[in-house]
Amino acid sequence: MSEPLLRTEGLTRHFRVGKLFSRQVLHAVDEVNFTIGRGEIVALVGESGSGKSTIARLLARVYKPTSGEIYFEGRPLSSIRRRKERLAYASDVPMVFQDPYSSINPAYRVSHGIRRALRLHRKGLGRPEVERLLGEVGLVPPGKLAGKFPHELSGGQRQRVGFAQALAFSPKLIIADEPVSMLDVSIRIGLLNLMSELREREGVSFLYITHDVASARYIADSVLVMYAGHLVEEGPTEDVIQRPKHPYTQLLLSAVPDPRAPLGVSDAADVGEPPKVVNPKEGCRFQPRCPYAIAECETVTPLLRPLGPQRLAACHVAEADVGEPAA
Amino acid sequence: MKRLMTLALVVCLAATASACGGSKSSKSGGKTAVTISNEQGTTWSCGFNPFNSDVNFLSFGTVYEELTFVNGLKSGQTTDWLASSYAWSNSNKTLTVTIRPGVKWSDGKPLTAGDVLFTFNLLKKNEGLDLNAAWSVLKDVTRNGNKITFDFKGSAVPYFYYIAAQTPIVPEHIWSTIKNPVTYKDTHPVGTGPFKMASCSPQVIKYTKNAGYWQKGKPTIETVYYPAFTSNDPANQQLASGKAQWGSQFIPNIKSYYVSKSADNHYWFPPTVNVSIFINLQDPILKDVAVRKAMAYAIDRKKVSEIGEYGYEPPSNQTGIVTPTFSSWLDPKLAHVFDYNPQKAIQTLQAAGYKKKGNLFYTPEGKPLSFRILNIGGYSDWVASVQVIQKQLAAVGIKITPENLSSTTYDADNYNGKFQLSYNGNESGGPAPYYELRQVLYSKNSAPIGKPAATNWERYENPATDRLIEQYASTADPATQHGIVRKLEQVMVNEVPVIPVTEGVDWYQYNTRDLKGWVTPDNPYAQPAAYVNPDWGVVLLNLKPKSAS
Amino acid sequence: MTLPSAAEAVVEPLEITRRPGADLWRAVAGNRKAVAGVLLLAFFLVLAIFPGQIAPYSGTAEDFGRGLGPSSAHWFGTTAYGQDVLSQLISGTRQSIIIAFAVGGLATAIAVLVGVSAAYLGGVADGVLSLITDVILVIPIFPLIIVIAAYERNSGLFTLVVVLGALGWSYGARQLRSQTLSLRSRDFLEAARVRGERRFYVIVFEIIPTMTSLIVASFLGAALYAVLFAAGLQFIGLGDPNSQSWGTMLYWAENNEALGAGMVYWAIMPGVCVALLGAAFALLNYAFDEISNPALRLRRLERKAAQELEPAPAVAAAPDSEKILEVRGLSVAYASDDGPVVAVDNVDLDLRRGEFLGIVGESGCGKSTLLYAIARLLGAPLAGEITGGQVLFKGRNMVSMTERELRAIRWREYSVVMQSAMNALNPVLTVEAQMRDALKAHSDLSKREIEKRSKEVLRLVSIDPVHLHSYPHQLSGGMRQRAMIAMALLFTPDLIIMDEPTSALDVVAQRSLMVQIKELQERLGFAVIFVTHDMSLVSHFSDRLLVMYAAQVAEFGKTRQLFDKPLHPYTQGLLEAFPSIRGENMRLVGIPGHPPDLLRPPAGCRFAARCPHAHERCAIAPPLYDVEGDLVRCVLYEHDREAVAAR
Amino acid sequence: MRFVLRRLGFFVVTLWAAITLNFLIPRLMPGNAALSMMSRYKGHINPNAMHALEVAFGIKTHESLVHAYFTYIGNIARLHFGISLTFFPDTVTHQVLQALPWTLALVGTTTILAFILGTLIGLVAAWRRGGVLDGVLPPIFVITSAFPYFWLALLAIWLFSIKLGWFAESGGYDVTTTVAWSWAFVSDAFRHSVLPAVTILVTSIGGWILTMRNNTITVLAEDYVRMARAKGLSPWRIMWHYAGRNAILPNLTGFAMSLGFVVSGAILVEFVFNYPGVGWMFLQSVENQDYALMQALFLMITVAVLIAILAADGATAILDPRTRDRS
Repeated sequence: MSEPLLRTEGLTRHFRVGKLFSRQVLHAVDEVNFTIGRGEIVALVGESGSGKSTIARLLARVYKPTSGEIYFEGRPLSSIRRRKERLAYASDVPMVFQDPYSSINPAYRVSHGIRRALRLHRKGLGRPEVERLLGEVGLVPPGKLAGKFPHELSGGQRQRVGFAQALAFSPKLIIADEPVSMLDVSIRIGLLNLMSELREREGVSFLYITHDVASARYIADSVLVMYAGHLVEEGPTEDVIQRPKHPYTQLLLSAVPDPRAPLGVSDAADVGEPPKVVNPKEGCRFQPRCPYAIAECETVTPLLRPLGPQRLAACHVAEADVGEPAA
Repeated sequence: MKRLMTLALVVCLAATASACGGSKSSKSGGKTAVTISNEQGTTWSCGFNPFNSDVNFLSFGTVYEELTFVNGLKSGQTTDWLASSYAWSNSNKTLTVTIRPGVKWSDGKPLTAGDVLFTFNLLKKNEGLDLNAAWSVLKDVTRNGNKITFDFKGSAVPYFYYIAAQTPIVPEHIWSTIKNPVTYKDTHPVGTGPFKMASCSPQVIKYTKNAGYWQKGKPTIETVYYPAFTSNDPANQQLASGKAQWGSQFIPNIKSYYVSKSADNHYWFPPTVNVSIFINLQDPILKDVAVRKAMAYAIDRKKVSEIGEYGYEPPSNQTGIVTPTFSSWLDPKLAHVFDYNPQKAIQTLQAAGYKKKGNLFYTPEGKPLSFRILNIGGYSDWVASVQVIQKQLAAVGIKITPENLSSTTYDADNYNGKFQLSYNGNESGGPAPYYELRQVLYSKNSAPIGKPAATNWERYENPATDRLIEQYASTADPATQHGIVRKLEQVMVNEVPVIPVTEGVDWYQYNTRDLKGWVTPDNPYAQPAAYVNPDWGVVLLNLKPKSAS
Repeated sequence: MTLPSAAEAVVEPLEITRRPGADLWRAVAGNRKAVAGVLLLAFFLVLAIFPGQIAPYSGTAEDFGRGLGPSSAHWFGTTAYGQDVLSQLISGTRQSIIIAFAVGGLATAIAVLVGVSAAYLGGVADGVLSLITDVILVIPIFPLIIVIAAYERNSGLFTLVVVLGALGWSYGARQLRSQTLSLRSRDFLEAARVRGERRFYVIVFEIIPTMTSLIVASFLGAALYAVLFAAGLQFIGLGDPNSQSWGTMLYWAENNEALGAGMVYWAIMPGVCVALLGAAFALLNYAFDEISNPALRLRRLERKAAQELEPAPAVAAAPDSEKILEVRGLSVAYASDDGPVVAVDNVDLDLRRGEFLGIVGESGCGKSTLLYAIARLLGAPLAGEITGGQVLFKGRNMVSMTERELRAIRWREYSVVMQSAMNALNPVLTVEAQMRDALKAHSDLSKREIEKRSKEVLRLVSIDPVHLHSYPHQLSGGMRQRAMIAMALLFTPDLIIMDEPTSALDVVAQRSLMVQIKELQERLGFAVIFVTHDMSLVSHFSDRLLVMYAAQVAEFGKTRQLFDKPLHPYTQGLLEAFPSIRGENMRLVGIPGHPPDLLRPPAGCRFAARCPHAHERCAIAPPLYDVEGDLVRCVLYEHDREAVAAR
Repeated sequence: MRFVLRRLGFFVVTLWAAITLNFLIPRLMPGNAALSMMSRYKGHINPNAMHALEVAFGIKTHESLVHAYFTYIGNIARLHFGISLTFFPDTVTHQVLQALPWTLALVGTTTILAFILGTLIGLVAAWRRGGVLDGVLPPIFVITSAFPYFWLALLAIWLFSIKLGWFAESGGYDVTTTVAWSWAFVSDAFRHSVLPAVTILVTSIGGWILTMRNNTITVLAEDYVRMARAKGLSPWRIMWHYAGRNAILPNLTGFAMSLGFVVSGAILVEFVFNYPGVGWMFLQSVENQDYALMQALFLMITVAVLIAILAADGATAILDPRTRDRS
């Protein structure tokens, strides 16, 4: 298999926290490995504080990794030195932000971000390209919308502008950090559909970061589940949703309200929350909440291990699919 | 909320109204009290060291006294004071004074010649106390019974003023115990004077009558209040409202502001000294006497006096003799040489080779007659005066630009000669015109540019003039003295080292409702400004309640 | 299209979602203080620019007679030097205006540079720059200026401007810094960085343009301070007494005893000018505060609307003891700049004892407003007013009750749980103090009893009672939310009104809290009105569900029935919009378009524009139809059923 | 900890900056004290007395700047401020201590009063939004706060003491009153302080009203205030503990910082009213080139503001538990 579009190797990011003399370190992201293929939509799922936004910012080069490496088309990002290279990468991997109300500069017309992106990365393209991009994300008529100010648009329209800005780079991978979570339910689907369409039409890959497992299932090819800075499970979306291996994934799925499914009040009485991972000790980070925890969980950090075709989970007790040997 | 506030205000008003009434009644009761209103720009430090230039005006004259009183308004007429007599000898190189018997310090101890001797030796030992630099001319001071003999290095007639009239005598029995008399505060001064310092706060000093004063039956004033005023305004208001009886300051619009307020309000501003344009004689253009003369012609001193000074400070004349105070010294022929004459100013400049281009005269080298003139921003009357002068000079083709400075910067520039023109004047001259002329013309009062000159800021130096000044010191004969002063007047007129513009006056306002015995033009027994010492003590000594016969 | 609704525009925290500076003129023109400020400033600007044309005489001419009173030739008399006061005032305007604008400009430029750079660069640069800012702020400026003015030769206009400007920027810098700090986390800046913009570009072209109003405020503040300080300096004689300015006039007035000598105008008028110019800046600043912070503006509904309020019936006819709450024809309107916005339009609902009623709808549909109208909690920031209808709580009409009457039943009989406990709990009081406040307001419990009860309710929501002494910020998000629910249970009320109490939580915590609420409800028997935008959330918990769309009830019926057989196209669309987690993963379409603007709602069916079944009948506003106990507002059911409500 | 350290650093640096500024200013000025003294005694002093003056004032003209700087800092550390030239031979300390009570009593009290009153009015105005108080007071005081202080003072003197004779026009007390803790003196001093106090109040209260009003309006929009209403708390309790306490927090530091401005105001107050405090004393020290006094006053003002800020920090910590945890 050829080199994937993007690959991380032991990606780790720590933050110093607390007071001046304390040596407290928050392990936001620890030893995370994943790959994103060309034209693939990968969902990164987890609760707030699990480290998924940190990964987005590591990929966008907002943060530098504490250790580990990100390879984009086989090239390590740490080798980027010059502004030109930085711009080239920025253009290949743009980002769409969570809050459409804060991701567009209110002082400018909505076309501002697109124009700037074009100016920086695709010189010589003018208004026609701006309008094409706006049309591409379903903002019609583009000519009229380009001249509006952000406060004149609805949330859904703004988020479409966010996608148009990303598209302006003619990107290879768009990092979409919770792009629909602030939007009304009735509007969400439209944007999820837009992502699928863009993948089809433009061949762009997406890293779709979300806490909404259902929406991940809706569009993603594969899913990564994060808990407390660790990647705890990964695999093809449908497979993971139907047969979750990691107890956390199971908990997460059971918590999703689904009006179409029968009521199961009894199955979730968990009151725990994902911990802030400050100066962590060895051991499974989900162990305190885990109904299946064994002694080993307290002392040995489980590593991702294969539990089925393309299925990985970091759990001591999770069992491999019956009849399907670990690959 | 609103109601509460209104209520508070009402209560407040009621309280103050009663307080106000109370203070008024107490005021009318104290008829033998005098309140002085004289803006000093400071609060009292409650030090009374008579050798401290900063506070001596608060003790010298009232608490401490001099050997002989010299009246500056009567060309130096002397009155025996702590000395009952004095005599010059040894071709005016030796002065002998006899100390008055029966004088007591306010603590009851008698005044002796020993105290006088001690006082002068104190000055010798402590240069910082010798504000009049007595020991720069003195050789020796000795005592012989109740006589004190001053031996001078040379003839020293004019120095009599400093030795006998300007040196306060302090009690040996107190001052001999003081370790450092220079930094001695003297919070409870013991003197021979008519008043005792009764209490002092930063805001007001209260003097009370010295019951055992040596001039029998005096003083008749029981109490003197000397409040500290940090600005002119409130001091003027005190006078206008009649709360203060004796004022010593500039009051603008005095007729409407003060005199019209009461028939008992009067003022008299006796001139004592000149306010002049000092001309830097080392300036390449200004050292040409023609330019200076042209300026002297071009200034309408009368108008400056009227507009800038409300007419309070009369116009000067170029001789430097202050009239009418020293009119007897004035050479009438010289007095009008530089009367206002703009035509003559222009002619003078043209004759000296200056060319007028546009509105301005230029030197033959092509430099404009454009000068900066220093002034003090805080002296509004001076600022206004210079504005008038500016217009008058502009009319003949000389441009001056005022530079209004803070007094410190201004002084530093004046002393160091860093100016072209400067509107300036000595606060006082002396009991005769000689003193001011010496300040302005004597080369020993000058210094190189960059070094502080004491009073000769324009840097005038002429050996012939110096000789005249020194000659004066050796004669006590009035006729000879007058002759020398007339020659100095000629120097002033011929060389125009400075241009006297207006005459500085003693600011003096007085209220005759309850008090009589004030200094008046008819009876100028002392300089009447409260800030002139020791004269203010003499004034207080002569005040009487009107009810007294 | 504007924001989801005008109602929400009111609660927006900062100007950030609207374009700063946009509609500035409109905003200024609509603000009386701003208009006064602008007019005053314009007046002085004209005087400053054309003094020669306006002034009757030259300001320096001295030939009019000294100290004259006002006359037709000299409106404000003459000075002690015989100058015309009016002409002096006019020619003195220029200097004050120059000082104001030059100092304002200089100080603002420095403030922007320092404040924005400090916040944006962060780290050491921020440390150093903020330190300098604070030091300059602390060092007493006026004394320093006095010192400098006293010793600077020719302390003329230039010196004055430089010194005032160089020392007067710190306050603005501080504010700009904190504003930039709050902007720093804004995604559009990160977007700019991610796209590869240079730092300089980000500061100058991305940050600064968004802070127009603060920069204007900083300018106005500095200008005001410059005018006052300069006048003060000139007044005490530290300016150039030859210059023509108001401060100099005051200096001359003071030195010539203008007031004492009766030349009153000479002393008063320059001060009036300084005060008026200062007032112009102060008013503009005041107005700008209001313009940039909409919360400060007080909008009033037309009184007419309130007069339509129906008189409350004495007692509701035969109150149904089972019905704890009956809402009849409730309408709520907000005042907005463009007119009243009806956020709740003629809503009826009822609630039985122990029932769990869900209210769902998109943001801006009026569901929260309905909730707060029922609880009688409308007021800032939701400055809405009930314009009609009744809220019968246990038979009493809450709409006509006074605050005092309401206070008696609040919390004892019904309590409220809000969306974010972080905001709903007072940050400066402990949980215990806040519980005590509630208990003391409605009971005479002793100290010990209060503590006992507080611990009890915390245990009910499985919080360790040690947290009683914690401040809200010390608790985790889930705990805060549960603490708030505990607080609502203090008196075991009959009704708890919940406004999206779980939406700030993660999905797992959300689930567990919902389960807990349901358990408590079953155990304690209180009724719940639960508002949420996520209808799947309440699918298993609520007995009945009310779907709101554009301020109206769209559908109201039993939860299961509604999920199984949604009637209203909007409900159908909503259900279609949820990707399923367990069912078939099919392609969904959602609901196209967006809700109507409530300021100008469409005349007919409000959903018509987005409705796949729309036809011409939808041009007439449909009433509610009763379809097998399920109420639905759609013309599709017109032939089957009879309308239950007029519209 | 970090917070405390930062604060401490701020104090040290500010103090150092003030001290150094203090040191430099007089040295950048022309002339020296002896010249200055001579100017006050024009002609009264024989030219040769110059040297005597220099001796008396202990003026050292030949000292290196660095040496002088360290001597100066050493003296300040030991609170030796030297001898005042204006009040020679009195010490600066003594003079300042004499003037300080007047300023503290007048300006200090008035400022605190203005803060308290302004805050109360602001709170009530916001609470009774749109009421009479809210409609009248804030706009009026916003305009009065733009008045030049000295001018208002002049008008007040003219109207209330010259024309109406209600109040004393100048000074701290009547010159015929004995300074003592007697009713006569205290009432007299109070009578003299009414006009200056009212003028300070009128010109400074507007800012407090406005900021407090705006803060309160913002706070009133907070959920916790609505929650307090929902709880049925008494309006009194809500106004103080829920609205007021939160709204005042941002004002505390502002108040401390404003003290510097207050002292600035005091200079003009005391100038116009001839009030025997430190404000005019400062003006005088500047005029007389009394470095020692000027430096001490300048330093005192700075330190006073710093102490006020410290107090404000303390008050904030007491009122706001969040800052406590942060520090």
